[in-house]
Amino acid sequence: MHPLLIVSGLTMDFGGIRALDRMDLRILPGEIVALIGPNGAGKTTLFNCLTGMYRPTGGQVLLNPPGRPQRRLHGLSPHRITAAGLARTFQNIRLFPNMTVLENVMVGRHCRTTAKLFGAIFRPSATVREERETVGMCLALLDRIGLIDQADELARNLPYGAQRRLEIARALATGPQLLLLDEPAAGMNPQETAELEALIASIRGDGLSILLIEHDMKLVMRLSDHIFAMDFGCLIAEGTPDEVRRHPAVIRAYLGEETTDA
Amino acid sequence: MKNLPMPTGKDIRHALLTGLWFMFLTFPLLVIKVDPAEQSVTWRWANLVWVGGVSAAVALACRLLAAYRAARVERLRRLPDQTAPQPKLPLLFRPERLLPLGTLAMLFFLAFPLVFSTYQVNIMTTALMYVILGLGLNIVVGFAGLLDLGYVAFYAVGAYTYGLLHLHFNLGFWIALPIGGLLGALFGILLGFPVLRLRGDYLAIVTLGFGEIIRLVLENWGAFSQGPSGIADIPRPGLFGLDMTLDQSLVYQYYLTVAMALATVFVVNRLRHSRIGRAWFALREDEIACQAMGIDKTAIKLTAFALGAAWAGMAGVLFAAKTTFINPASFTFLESAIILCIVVLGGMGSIAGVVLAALILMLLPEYLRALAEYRMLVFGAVLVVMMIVRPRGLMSPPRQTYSPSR
Amino acid sequence: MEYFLELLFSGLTRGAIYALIALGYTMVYGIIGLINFAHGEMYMIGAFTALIVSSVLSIYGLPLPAILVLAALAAAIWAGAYGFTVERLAYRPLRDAPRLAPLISAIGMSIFLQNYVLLAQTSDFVPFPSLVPEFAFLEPYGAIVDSSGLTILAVSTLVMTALTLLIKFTRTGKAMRATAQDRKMALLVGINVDRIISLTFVTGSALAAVGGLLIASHIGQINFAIGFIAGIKAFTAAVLGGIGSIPGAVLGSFVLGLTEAFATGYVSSDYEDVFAFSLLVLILIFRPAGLLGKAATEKV
Amino acid sequence: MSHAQFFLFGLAALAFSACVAETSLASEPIKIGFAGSLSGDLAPYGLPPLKAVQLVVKEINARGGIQGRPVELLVEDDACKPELATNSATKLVAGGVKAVIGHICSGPTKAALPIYQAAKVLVISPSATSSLLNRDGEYPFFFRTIAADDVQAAAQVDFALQTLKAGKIAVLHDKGDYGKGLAEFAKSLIERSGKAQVVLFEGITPGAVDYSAVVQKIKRSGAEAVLFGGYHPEASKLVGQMRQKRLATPFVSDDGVKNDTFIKVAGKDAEGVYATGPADASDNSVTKAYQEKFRQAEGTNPGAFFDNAVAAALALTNAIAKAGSTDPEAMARILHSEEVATPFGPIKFDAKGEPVGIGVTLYQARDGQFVQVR
Repeated sequence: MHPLLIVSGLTMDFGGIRALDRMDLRILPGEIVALIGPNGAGKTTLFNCLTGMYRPTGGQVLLNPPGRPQRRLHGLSPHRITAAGLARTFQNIRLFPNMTVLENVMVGRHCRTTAKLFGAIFRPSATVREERETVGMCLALLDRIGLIDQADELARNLPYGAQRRLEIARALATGPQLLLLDEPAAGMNPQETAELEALIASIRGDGLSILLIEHDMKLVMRLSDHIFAMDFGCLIAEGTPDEVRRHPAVIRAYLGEETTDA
Repeated sequence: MKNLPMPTGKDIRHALLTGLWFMFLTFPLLVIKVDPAEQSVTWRWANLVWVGGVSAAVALACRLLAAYRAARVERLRRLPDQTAPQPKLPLLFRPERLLPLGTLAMLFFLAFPLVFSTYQVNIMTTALMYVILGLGLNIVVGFAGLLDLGYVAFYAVGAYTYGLLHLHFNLGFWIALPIGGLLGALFGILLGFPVLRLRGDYLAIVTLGFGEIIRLVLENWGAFSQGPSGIADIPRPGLFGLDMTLDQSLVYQYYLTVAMALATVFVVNRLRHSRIGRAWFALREDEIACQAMGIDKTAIKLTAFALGAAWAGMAGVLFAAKTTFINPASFTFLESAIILCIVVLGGMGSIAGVVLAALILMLLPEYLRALAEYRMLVFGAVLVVMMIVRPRGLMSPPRQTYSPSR
Repeated sequence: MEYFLELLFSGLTRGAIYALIALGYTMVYGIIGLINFAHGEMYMIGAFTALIVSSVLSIYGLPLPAILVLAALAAAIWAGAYGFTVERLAYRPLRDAPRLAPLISAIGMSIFLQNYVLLAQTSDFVPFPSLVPEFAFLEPYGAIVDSSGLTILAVSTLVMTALTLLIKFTRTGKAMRATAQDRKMALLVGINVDRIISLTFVTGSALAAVGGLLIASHIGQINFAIGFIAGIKAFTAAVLGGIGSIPGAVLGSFVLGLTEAFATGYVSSDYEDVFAFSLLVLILIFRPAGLLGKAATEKV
Repeated sequence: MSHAQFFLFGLAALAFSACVAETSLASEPIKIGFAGSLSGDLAPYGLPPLKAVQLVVKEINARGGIQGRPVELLVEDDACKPELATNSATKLVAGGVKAVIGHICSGPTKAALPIYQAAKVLVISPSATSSLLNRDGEYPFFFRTIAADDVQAAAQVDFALQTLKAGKIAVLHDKGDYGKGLAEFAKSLIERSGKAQVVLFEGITPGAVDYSAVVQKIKRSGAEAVLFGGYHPEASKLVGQMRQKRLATPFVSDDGVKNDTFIKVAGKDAEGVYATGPADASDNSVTKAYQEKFRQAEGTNPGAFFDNAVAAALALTNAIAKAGSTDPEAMARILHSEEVATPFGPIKFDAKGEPVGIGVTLYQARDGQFVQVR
């Protein structure tokens, strides 16, 4: 199978500090891929480079949407990358706090809708239809994450776990090929984590690929098809969950130098 | 007001201390008046007594009020049924009242010239122009969250567009109106480009600088703008070439302004509930997440600047037509500040709030004339007090609901 | 060459004037992130207090140096008191309000204070005595350098150094920096945040007042509106240098002052402000956080 | 009641009361208006004229009014802003005035004139000097009791060329309507005379904290005289800094500077400064009478444009009395044809409403007051 995303030699320098060092990644369609590594390993930096928040110093990011020609993503601005099919959530939740839950999701549809000034002011039937479709689709997404009853609530009034789910729904609304989740389970209780796991699994069921940063190893091991492990900006190991779990470099990175078995 | 708490000893001591503090504070400026040339000093001790007494009384009143409120909240909290005290919306602002209230307001504005004198109509026209300006700036500040302190520049662009088009090409109001709007938008984009990277207060100061630059250029580039002596004899808007007396023309202009204001409310309201409006809100709430949602930050910022400026440009054309004379002195920073006050006081992003705030702030000084020289003093104090009493503005924007299926 | 030196001194004088006011702006901004539009009024109130006190004292026949010291002291004390009161009344209740609410409150305060002084004193310009003595040693250079300009320069340099040291090394300074960085955290580690913010306002206002005295003595006249115009320029300077940074405010002031002086000298004073504001726009385009400001890269 | 409701209610109540107050009409008195800057930073120019007009009106009413009808004065503040001036003008017109004394500044006068014109209200300004006002005589009911800018500029230039014999002249202004207009006239007059050279023509920024850069520029230009168009605050700062930098170049300014405040503020630097102004009227009995009345009422000396406003009020009331009506045509005829005794001596008005008999003279500040030079 053709990989959906090919990252090769991706490098990011901040001044003299190398945060990412020639990273190579491949993500297949429909796959859940996890990115693990200790704090400060460069996982979020990688996310930021992939989604255009940072402009990588070197290397390539290529996207192969099924049935469409390959696209170069590195060097594009964030909104173009989102339009191309990458959507993300943030480690520290970044919802639009003073907009309603529904509106948050509707913003996600921005790059898939087209109404311009004229449409906004005069509301021709095309715009009305587009709006109606947007609302319908977003309500469906809210239903899926169990927030349909809070659709008109302000996002800042939601409990923490719901905010995390809402962020995922918002990212899904952009119609991505690849969903990047930055520590979606952080701060969740076991009940919420279980719900999240089900949600992620069901998203995979839709045929999306998922790239996941997560510290909850049990969750990672259960969900992932493939794991990349990073430390100090470098890839130190990759493989199936089992392979990575046993990989000496990973153990060293997580547990320190001397320890040999986990 | 039953259960008004009795002042305790502590309250009284606090009030007395406040009084003493203000007596100290105002001592040099309010009590002593020197004439350096005559080498004479006047001591106005009476002022000191006044300040002390009034500030102590106000302090006491504020403390009692605060205590009363605290007691009421406490009482409500202890109610058996445990229902949290619903933040009750003031009667006027409940959603179901908006329609009848709006109709009533409409009728009031339509009947206004029939009831009131030309002078009152003229004042109301001015106030309505500020409604337009406030709504325009509301797009930039309230919707998109871009703090603009130089909004008056676009107002000037519009006014001079009409002034100069009339002067050189003898063009009329109705041609100048769209051109003014377009030129305003153009200048908005012109300002928007360099400031795309700037945030918050840096953006504020650059827009302030931009506003000043426009005014200074109009002031100094005499060959272009006739400098400080301005452009006179700009015609009032025409109506199919009809000849109108001054009174008729002022009333006509009033209705024109009402129509413009209505159109502005309509358009701004539509924009607010559109894909573009949501993108602005997203930009205001979180610039980074906004980009991550596939919104082109540059385009959406420029749209906000351009649209906001377009309204200022059209308001400028109206202004030129109304005063028939323009010079750069009308477009100072203070004007930008007042328009910003309208937006913030109204409640950022709230259309009804902005309309109300514009009417209050513009009509207040007019009706405060009774206070004569204390007018601006009171105006300043009112701004401070209103902000403290309602820091989120007079009205908060209504929560948008889209629930056709349910 | 002499012309150049003349313009240089003239620009430095202007810069030093702006710096005295800009320091207060930058301190307040640094600590609570508020553009304190009423800060210019502190400068104006300081100048008026100094005028009143010095006139009364001179009627009682005190010698000039004593008058200068007492007037400066009185100006600093009362302006400080006004700064304290304004913060308590108009800003403290709004500390957790939306960001623009205190800004509007500040604009209202500025209008209020201007009209207060107008009503309490006069709407007209009043002459301000030359409180700074003529230095005899400057006599040979009189065409280029004047003693009041030199005093302003010296005082602003001194004040900047003192402030920088204060903020770097004293306990209070550290508390100020902590409050500026993270108010909640500062509160948690036991800093009396209210007191620190009050102190910042008092210090900033007192500085502006001393500036008011020196500047008024330099230009020889004051009225109730001087604070607003000077305040806007000083604010521009503070932003130019990187708002929140004390050396930045001083650098920005000198850059602004020199630009204006050279623009007037070599181009035309018609466009001095256009030059000043264009420079501001240009610098911010290339350095979006000002000359010495730290570019706050938001963590994603 | 919430706050917002309170405001709404208050506004409505105010609007209502204002409306009621206005509709109560009294047909008896002759209504005349006064409009000018009564607040803001230009208030010092508007308040003395108001006092002057009030004095004249009080006196006339004490004598039993004009032909038995009392004179009622309606006062409006335009803060010297054109946009407010149109409001003031409509309010006066709506209030039924037949004539207006005002406005104080040229810009607002320009903005308000069309409104008065449409309502056929006669206007006499005591202080609007712009030469662009009524240049083509388009406002037949506009008059003023002050010499226009071009007359003043001519006097300044004449003095600089003839008396000071300056070959190089620096012309400065405050970028304002009044100052720049004056400076531009002066510049073109100097250039046309061919006798001197304008070595510097610049606007200084009002309210700036320091003018030393401009002063150095004047010095470098080698100017033998400085002509300044503008008001006294900038003039006193400029002169002060010139003298501080040891620049003794003669300083010639205008009406906006020729007042006691300038001398008070500039102190010893004011000595030797020249300024143009209306011919000295301090010996005139009318002047003395009104100035004395003002002193009795207020305890201070009258300020700027006081005499001009007295002249305007006297001319207007005289015209109403002689015409026997408040018909603008009739009043204008009297103003054009009959001389009236004013603080400046007998004056009347030419076809464009310019005063005949109010000339411009040069003054110099000596020992703390302006004295006539020639």
